[in-house]
Amino acid sequence: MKKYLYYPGCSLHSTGKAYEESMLSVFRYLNVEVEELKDWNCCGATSYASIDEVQAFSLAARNLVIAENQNGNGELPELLTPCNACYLVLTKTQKYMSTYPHVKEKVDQALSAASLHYEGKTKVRHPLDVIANDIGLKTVSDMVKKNLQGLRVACYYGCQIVRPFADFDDQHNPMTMDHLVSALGGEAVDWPLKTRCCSGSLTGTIPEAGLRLNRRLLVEAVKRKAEMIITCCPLCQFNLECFQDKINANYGENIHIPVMYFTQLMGVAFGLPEGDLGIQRLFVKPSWHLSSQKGGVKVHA
Amino acid sequence: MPEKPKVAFYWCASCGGCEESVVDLAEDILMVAEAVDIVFWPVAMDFKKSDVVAMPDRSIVATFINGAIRTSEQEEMARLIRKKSQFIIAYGSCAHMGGIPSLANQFSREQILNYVYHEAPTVQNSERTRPMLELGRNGTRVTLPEFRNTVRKLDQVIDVDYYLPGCAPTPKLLKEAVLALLSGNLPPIGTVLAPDVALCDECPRKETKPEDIAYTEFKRPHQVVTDESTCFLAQGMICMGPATRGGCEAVCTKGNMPCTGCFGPTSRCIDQGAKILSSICSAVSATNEIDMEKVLTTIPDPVGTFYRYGLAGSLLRKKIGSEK
Amino acid sequence: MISLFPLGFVENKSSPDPRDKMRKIKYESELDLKFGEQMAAKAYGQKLLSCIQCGTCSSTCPLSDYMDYTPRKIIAMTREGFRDEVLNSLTIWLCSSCYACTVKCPRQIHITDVMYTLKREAIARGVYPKRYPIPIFSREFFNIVRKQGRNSEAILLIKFYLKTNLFMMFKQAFMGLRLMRTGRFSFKRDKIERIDKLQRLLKAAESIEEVRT
Amino acid sequence: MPNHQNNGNMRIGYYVCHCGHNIANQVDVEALAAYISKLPGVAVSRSYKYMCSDPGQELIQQDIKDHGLNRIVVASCSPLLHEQTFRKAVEKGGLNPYFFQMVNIRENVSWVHEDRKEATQKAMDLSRAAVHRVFFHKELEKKYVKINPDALVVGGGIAGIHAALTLANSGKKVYLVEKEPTIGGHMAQFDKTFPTLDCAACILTPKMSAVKSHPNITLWTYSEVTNVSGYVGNYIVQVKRKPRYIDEKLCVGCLACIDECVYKEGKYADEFNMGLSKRKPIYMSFPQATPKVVVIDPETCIQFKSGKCKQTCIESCDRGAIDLSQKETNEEVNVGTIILSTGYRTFDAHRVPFYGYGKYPNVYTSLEVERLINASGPTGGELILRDGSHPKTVGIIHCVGSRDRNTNRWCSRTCCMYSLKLAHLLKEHSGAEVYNFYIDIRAAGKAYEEFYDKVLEENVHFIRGRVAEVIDWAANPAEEGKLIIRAEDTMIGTVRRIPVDMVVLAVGMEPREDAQAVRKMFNISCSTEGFFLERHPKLAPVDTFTDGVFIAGACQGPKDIPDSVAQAGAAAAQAMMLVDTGEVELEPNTAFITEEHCSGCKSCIPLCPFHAILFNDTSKKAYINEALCKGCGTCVAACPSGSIQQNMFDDAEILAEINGLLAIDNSEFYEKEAIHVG
Amino acid sequence: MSDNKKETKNWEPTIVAFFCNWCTYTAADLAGVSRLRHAANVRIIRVMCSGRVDPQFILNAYAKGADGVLIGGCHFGDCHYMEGNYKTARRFHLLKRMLQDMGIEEERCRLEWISASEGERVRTVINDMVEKVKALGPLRLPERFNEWDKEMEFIGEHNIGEEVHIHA
Repeated sequence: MKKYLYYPGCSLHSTGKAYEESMLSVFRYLNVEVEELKDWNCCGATSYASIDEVQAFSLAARNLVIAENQNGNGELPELLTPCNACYLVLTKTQKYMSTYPHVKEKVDQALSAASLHYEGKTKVRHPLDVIANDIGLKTVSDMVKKNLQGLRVACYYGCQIVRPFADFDDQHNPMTMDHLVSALGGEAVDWPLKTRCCSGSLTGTIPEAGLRLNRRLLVEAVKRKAEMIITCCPLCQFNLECFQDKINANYGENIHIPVMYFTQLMGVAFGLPEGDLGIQRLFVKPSWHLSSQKGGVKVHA
Repeated sequence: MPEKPKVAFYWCASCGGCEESVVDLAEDILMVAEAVDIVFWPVAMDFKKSDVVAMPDRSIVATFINGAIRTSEQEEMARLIRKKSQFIIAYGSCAHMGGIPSLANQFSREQILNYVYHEAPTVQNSERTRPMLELGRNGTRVTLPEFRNTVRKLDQVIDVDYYLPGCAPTPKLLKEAVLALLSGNLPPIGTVLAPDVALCDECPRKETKPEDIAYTEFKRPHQVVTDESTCFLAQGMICMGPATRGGCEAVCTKGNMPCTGCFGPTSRCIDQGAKILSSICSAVSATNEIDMEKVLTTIPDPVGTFYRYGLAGSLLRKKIGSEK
Repeated sequence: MISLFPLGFVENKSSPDPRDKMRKIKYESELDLKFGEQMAAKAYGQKLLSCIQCGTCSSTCPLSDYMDYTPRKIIAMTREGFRDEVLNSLTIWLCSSCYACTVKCPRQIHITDVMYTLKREAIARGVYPKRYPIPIFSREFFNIVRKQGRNSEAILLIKFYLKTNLFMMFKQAFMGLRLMRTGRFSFKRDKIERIDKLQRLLKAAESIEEVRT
Repeated sequence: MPNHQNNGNMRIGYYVCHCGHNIANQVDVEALAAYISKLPGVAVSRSYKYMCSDPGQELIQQDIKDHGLNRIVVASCSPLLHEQTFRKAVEKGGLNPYFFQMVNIRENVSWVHEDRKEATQKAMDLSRAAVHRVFFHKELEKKYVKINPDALVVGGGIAGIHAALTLANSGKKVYLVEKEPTIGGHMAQFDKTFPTLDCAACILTPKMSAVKSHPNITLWTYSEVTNVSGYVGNYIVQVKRKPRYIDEKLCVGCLACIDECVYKEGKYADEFNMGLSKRKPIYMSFPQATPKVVVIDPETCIQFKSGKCKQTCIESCDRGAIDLSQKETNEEVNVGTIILSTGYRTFDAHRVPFYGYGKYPNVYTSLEVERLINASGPTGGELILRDGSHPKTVGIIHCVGSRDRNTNRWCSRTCCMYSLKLAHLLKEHSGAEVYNFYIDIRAAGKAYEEFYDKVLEENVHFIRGRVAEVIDWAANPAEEGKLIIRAEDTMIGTVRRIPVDMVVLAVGMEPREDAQAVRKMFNISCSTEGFFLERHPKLAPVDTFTDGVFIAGACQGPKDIPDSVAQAGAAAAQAMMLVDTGEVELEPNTAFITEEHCSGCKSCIPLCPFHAILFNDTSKKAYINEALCKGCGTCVAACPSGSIQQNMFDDAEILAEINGLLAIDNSEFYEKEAIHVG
Repeated sequence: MSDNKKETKNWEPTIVAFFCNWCTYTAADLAGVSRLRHAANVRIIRVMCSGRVDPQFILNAYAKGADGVLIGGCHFGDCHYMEGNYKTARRFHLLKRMLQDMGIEEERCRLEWISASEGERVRTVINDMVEKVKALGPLRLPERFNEWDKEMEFIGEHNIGEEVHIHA
């Protein structure tokens, strides 16, 4: 198996810690080598582009250049980017640099000030893409130890993973995570909101708007009898999980649904210890018990 | 010697002209009298109803009934005669189509009685008497036939076998009919015993009708000095000839009067008035509504003009609203 | 009802509903006729001009209910040079960059980039709604990253609330504590090793004029 | 009363079509079939999903064989759609095709009535009427007439040119009649054509010269059709040829006469340039005019007006082609088919005074702008306005005289596209800022939307809103000296005042002023708006209700060049199809007079507009020339003695239909009508 | 008459229409294609030209139970047979007067010029006419004929020569 470089992004070192822990555990279990990108910097996220576009692209480009340099063996570097926002910013930077010569010209100019040279060889990969397409769902399925049979899971992709630059899934109706849930033995809930915006940073800045967007997602998931939501983005996970109390208080809902990273759920199915998966970091903790009839696990909030 | 065929004549609502026309046979009447045995003819011979009642059913070979059916008595007699006769011949326009009497179908019985007994300018009737159906006095009971609300042609009351059209039928047609009866060489039941071609065919004025006629005004005979040889239609007068069965020998047009339609329509038409209306109006010269109106108002009484002899036999029969 | 404008932000004091400000006649001389083309150039090509005003962007936008002008209208106004209205609008700041409009636009207009462009233009011209929380949030994010090379979420939020709404911070304090308890929130500044080099890079980038087609 | 034929052994087959759900949803077809099966004379009564399908038709044929049917009634769609289909099916089944009656229970019933019970009742009534009617159907013979292979094309615009060339190339002789001195029509006036921006003259003039030189085409310009008689396959057409005072055979188009005219400069408004330039009394519309022959306008020529001209033109012509004594001539031609391609006229912008046309010199109609930007136009293609200025801003107002109940209700279809084209060309010519004011952009042709996209990206302004007015009073200094266009920008939601230097009115397309006269002459119909009416809007778009007369181009409705050409090709193909068939089948619905019934009253004779009724002077009876009879039945209705009858529409047939419609108690009806069924 | 028509309460008029093939019948087809819903009381008979409509047909329709008759033809100048519609109009003028003389209201007989493109007009005319005829009530001539003939029933052969019934 080849080696993947790993770009955590700022969130996986704080609110999204569990994502990092579970992802690394799962990759270890799957015998995939992952090496953190040295001295990576913030991708710029959505905010940076609002202030200065050239700086925003340069920030992102620096990480891509570092990846190119870190992978000394001549192989094309593949940069594992679990955060959706980082993933979008990095892919967008690549795309624009290759599509618009003037973008590349200006970013190159900025990079050269830091003695960096951009080649554009780095392949930005999302762990979901790697698991589904490099490792393969068959392998995943074979390695399941605790079948999740009967577990109803709503897969939340968020907006930025498939829009507009990713190419590993359908922009309007992504299915990778749903297939993954099936491979783990669970049941993916048909849920039309899987790519609808969770409101991003608006929960913090304009909660009146942000929480409403958030609430719609949660209410619909519950209505469709999902027992848990899994996500592939630290901000989405944070938004969906941490505001449930507030939404309940503000809007008179009664929502208590675990929101986990897909890697956490994989870890559970693989039978990995909860501590390795950051389960203890969740606000809404799922409780598991074996379902004798189905031979799988059940989850309770 | 074999018994002579029995023949009868009867008279319903009519002017009596038809009875006269029998006499118009002139000397031929002798031939008829020779060949047949007239068993019932109220206008000429004294018979009572009881005589007819006494006759065996179908004992009369043919009865010629003229006149429309207006009263209960006429209805009653028609039925009685029907029972006693093998053939019924509707004789003349009134029996054939309702005739002039059926123009009364534009009015109700009440309107008619009211006019005749009260309103007419020549009537003086201060007690406002009306004929009564029955009057009982001193142990005697006098009855009168009922005046029906609707005038009917004969075949609206009883089955009719043949029709002799005309007001009145010509002696020629009568003679031919009698001869046919005598010979037993009879046409199909329901036949009108006259040629099935319109009058123009035999009208001496036929040649004078132009091919490109277009009416701009209609005149009534009293309004113009009629040319004695020109087609009346060409002179702007309504002549029913084109829509009327021939066979009358064009007596009217020869007498300088336009045809008024007494022979009725040909077998191919079901409503004589509608047909002549269609034909005449089609050739009105106007091409806009106002002009059409202008030309056509010169026909003041379409019903009286086009249905003079046949309102009872027309498709509409009677004015709606004149029932009561 | 909780106000959408938490800081008591009212754009035009004389008219309480900002939408009403369009209810007047507009003279061409009041417009910036070059604005449309300029923005089109900054937002990746002439596609902005090819907008057919179908409204797909507005109807697909999860936030259009909270906007003063729908995205469609922003584009129409941008094209036609309604510069002040556009740059002062809340719409551009409410865009959460979800890219839903961009992938659905039948003319393939990069609407999210248009919004970025307009945000930057508003900041550059100093006409953005200054007390509206989002530009402040962006600015704080920008500052932290420039300083550390990475973002520290806890610090960003504290700074943001300090500058906007202290009351909100107290309201959020419980969640902050929970996050800290679960090890997801830390006031430790995450800083990259070669921050000097990064800052040189950003400085260089800063001096480079904005990208145009 | 009418006589009854074949009453003794009437065996009627009745078929009701479901038409998928089209009929079956509204009409209880099973109940209908069951009801009809009980009527006297009905031997078979069925319902079937699609009667017009092959299996449907075969069903009839099989039943004719198996059940010895001798009359067929099909209740389905309009007879205008499928009567021929079923007649053919009946004929194939071995019956005379006229032993058939169709009942329209789709257009007349299921599509227009909501209540299923009512619809079913009506379908029963109509079907019963048809069953009554077929009793009286007679065996008829099909009628055929030979087709003259020559064709007439009226109107020499692009549609007429294309139709004429198509026919001529297939070996048919064509007469092309054009009213103007040259062919080319409106297209010849255009600058470039959307969406490809081909130069109109470059693609049109080769076709014009092909017409002129084609051995199969007789080209009569400056001519008009004055009378048409005859019928499909055999039309007789009178053509008036106006004198152009030039011998067409001698003139070589050197134009020396124009140079030598006593007028040194043009004095009269040049029609071809929409009055934007002046011409002399002797002129040629444009350099590529076809035929390349000058024309003298007697209205403006001094010699014709006063007789006191030096006649320098005559001297200048070394071929002696000028002949002021020319008189109008008349030609008569026999043709089998006629294609009308008489075109359109543009909306008169004076009718919307609030747009300032005729008041402000810088307000132009689109057709004027075509000439204005044309390289061979009055300004050599330079965009110089009437006041001598060059515009910096231009406003193009769409839908002038279109989509407006006050003027014309219809969409003129071409204006959006030519406005886009003019926007592009005006911007290209002058670099001006161009505003389009539109209600909707209708760019539905091939590559049209792409053209729109391109013009959008050229930063042409598109303001969705109908212009209220064009005015010249300034509300601020920036508006001084400009024309102000006031419109609501409905996309932004504000009223805007936009000052411009030039206004272009995208005028719509209208029927020509003589459309009514032309349609009467050719005996065709017009739709309400006045365009020639096609036989069927979808399935017979170039046919008319008069057999042998076809329509092409904008005389049928607003149309752009590709559509006109396509339609012209289609019309030519329809004409060729008729010609190649050699003969045409006519409906045998002619009237006839039974001689022994006719009294010779002549009532019918003046009623026939086709002079088909004649009087036999020997027998003194009228008779009908079957070849001339068109089968309207007016004389039948008017014959006072019922002696004229009509095939397919006999009194007996129609009366039976009426009686059938109204007869609720059938036994009574049959008794009364004395129809005895075996 | 079907049962529901016998009761005046639920009575629906029956209108017989004669539509010319080229204009009005085509317009009715157009109304169909355009799904223009309208009253179901009209029964259309197709003729080639309104000029074919013999006044006999109209009278016969009334006599057989029609409550109204509608004739549809081309507008003046539009006749496919050049002038058939003029003849229709002229006949109609006098016929209408004659019908009034016979007690048939003018709303029961209607002539309309409807061109092939006027599908909408077919609907308006039909709905309007149905409404007007409804307001007039049933004409039902066949029933009237029966009613008129009832006065004859009082005389039967049994009472010949006996006595005469007296009615008020």
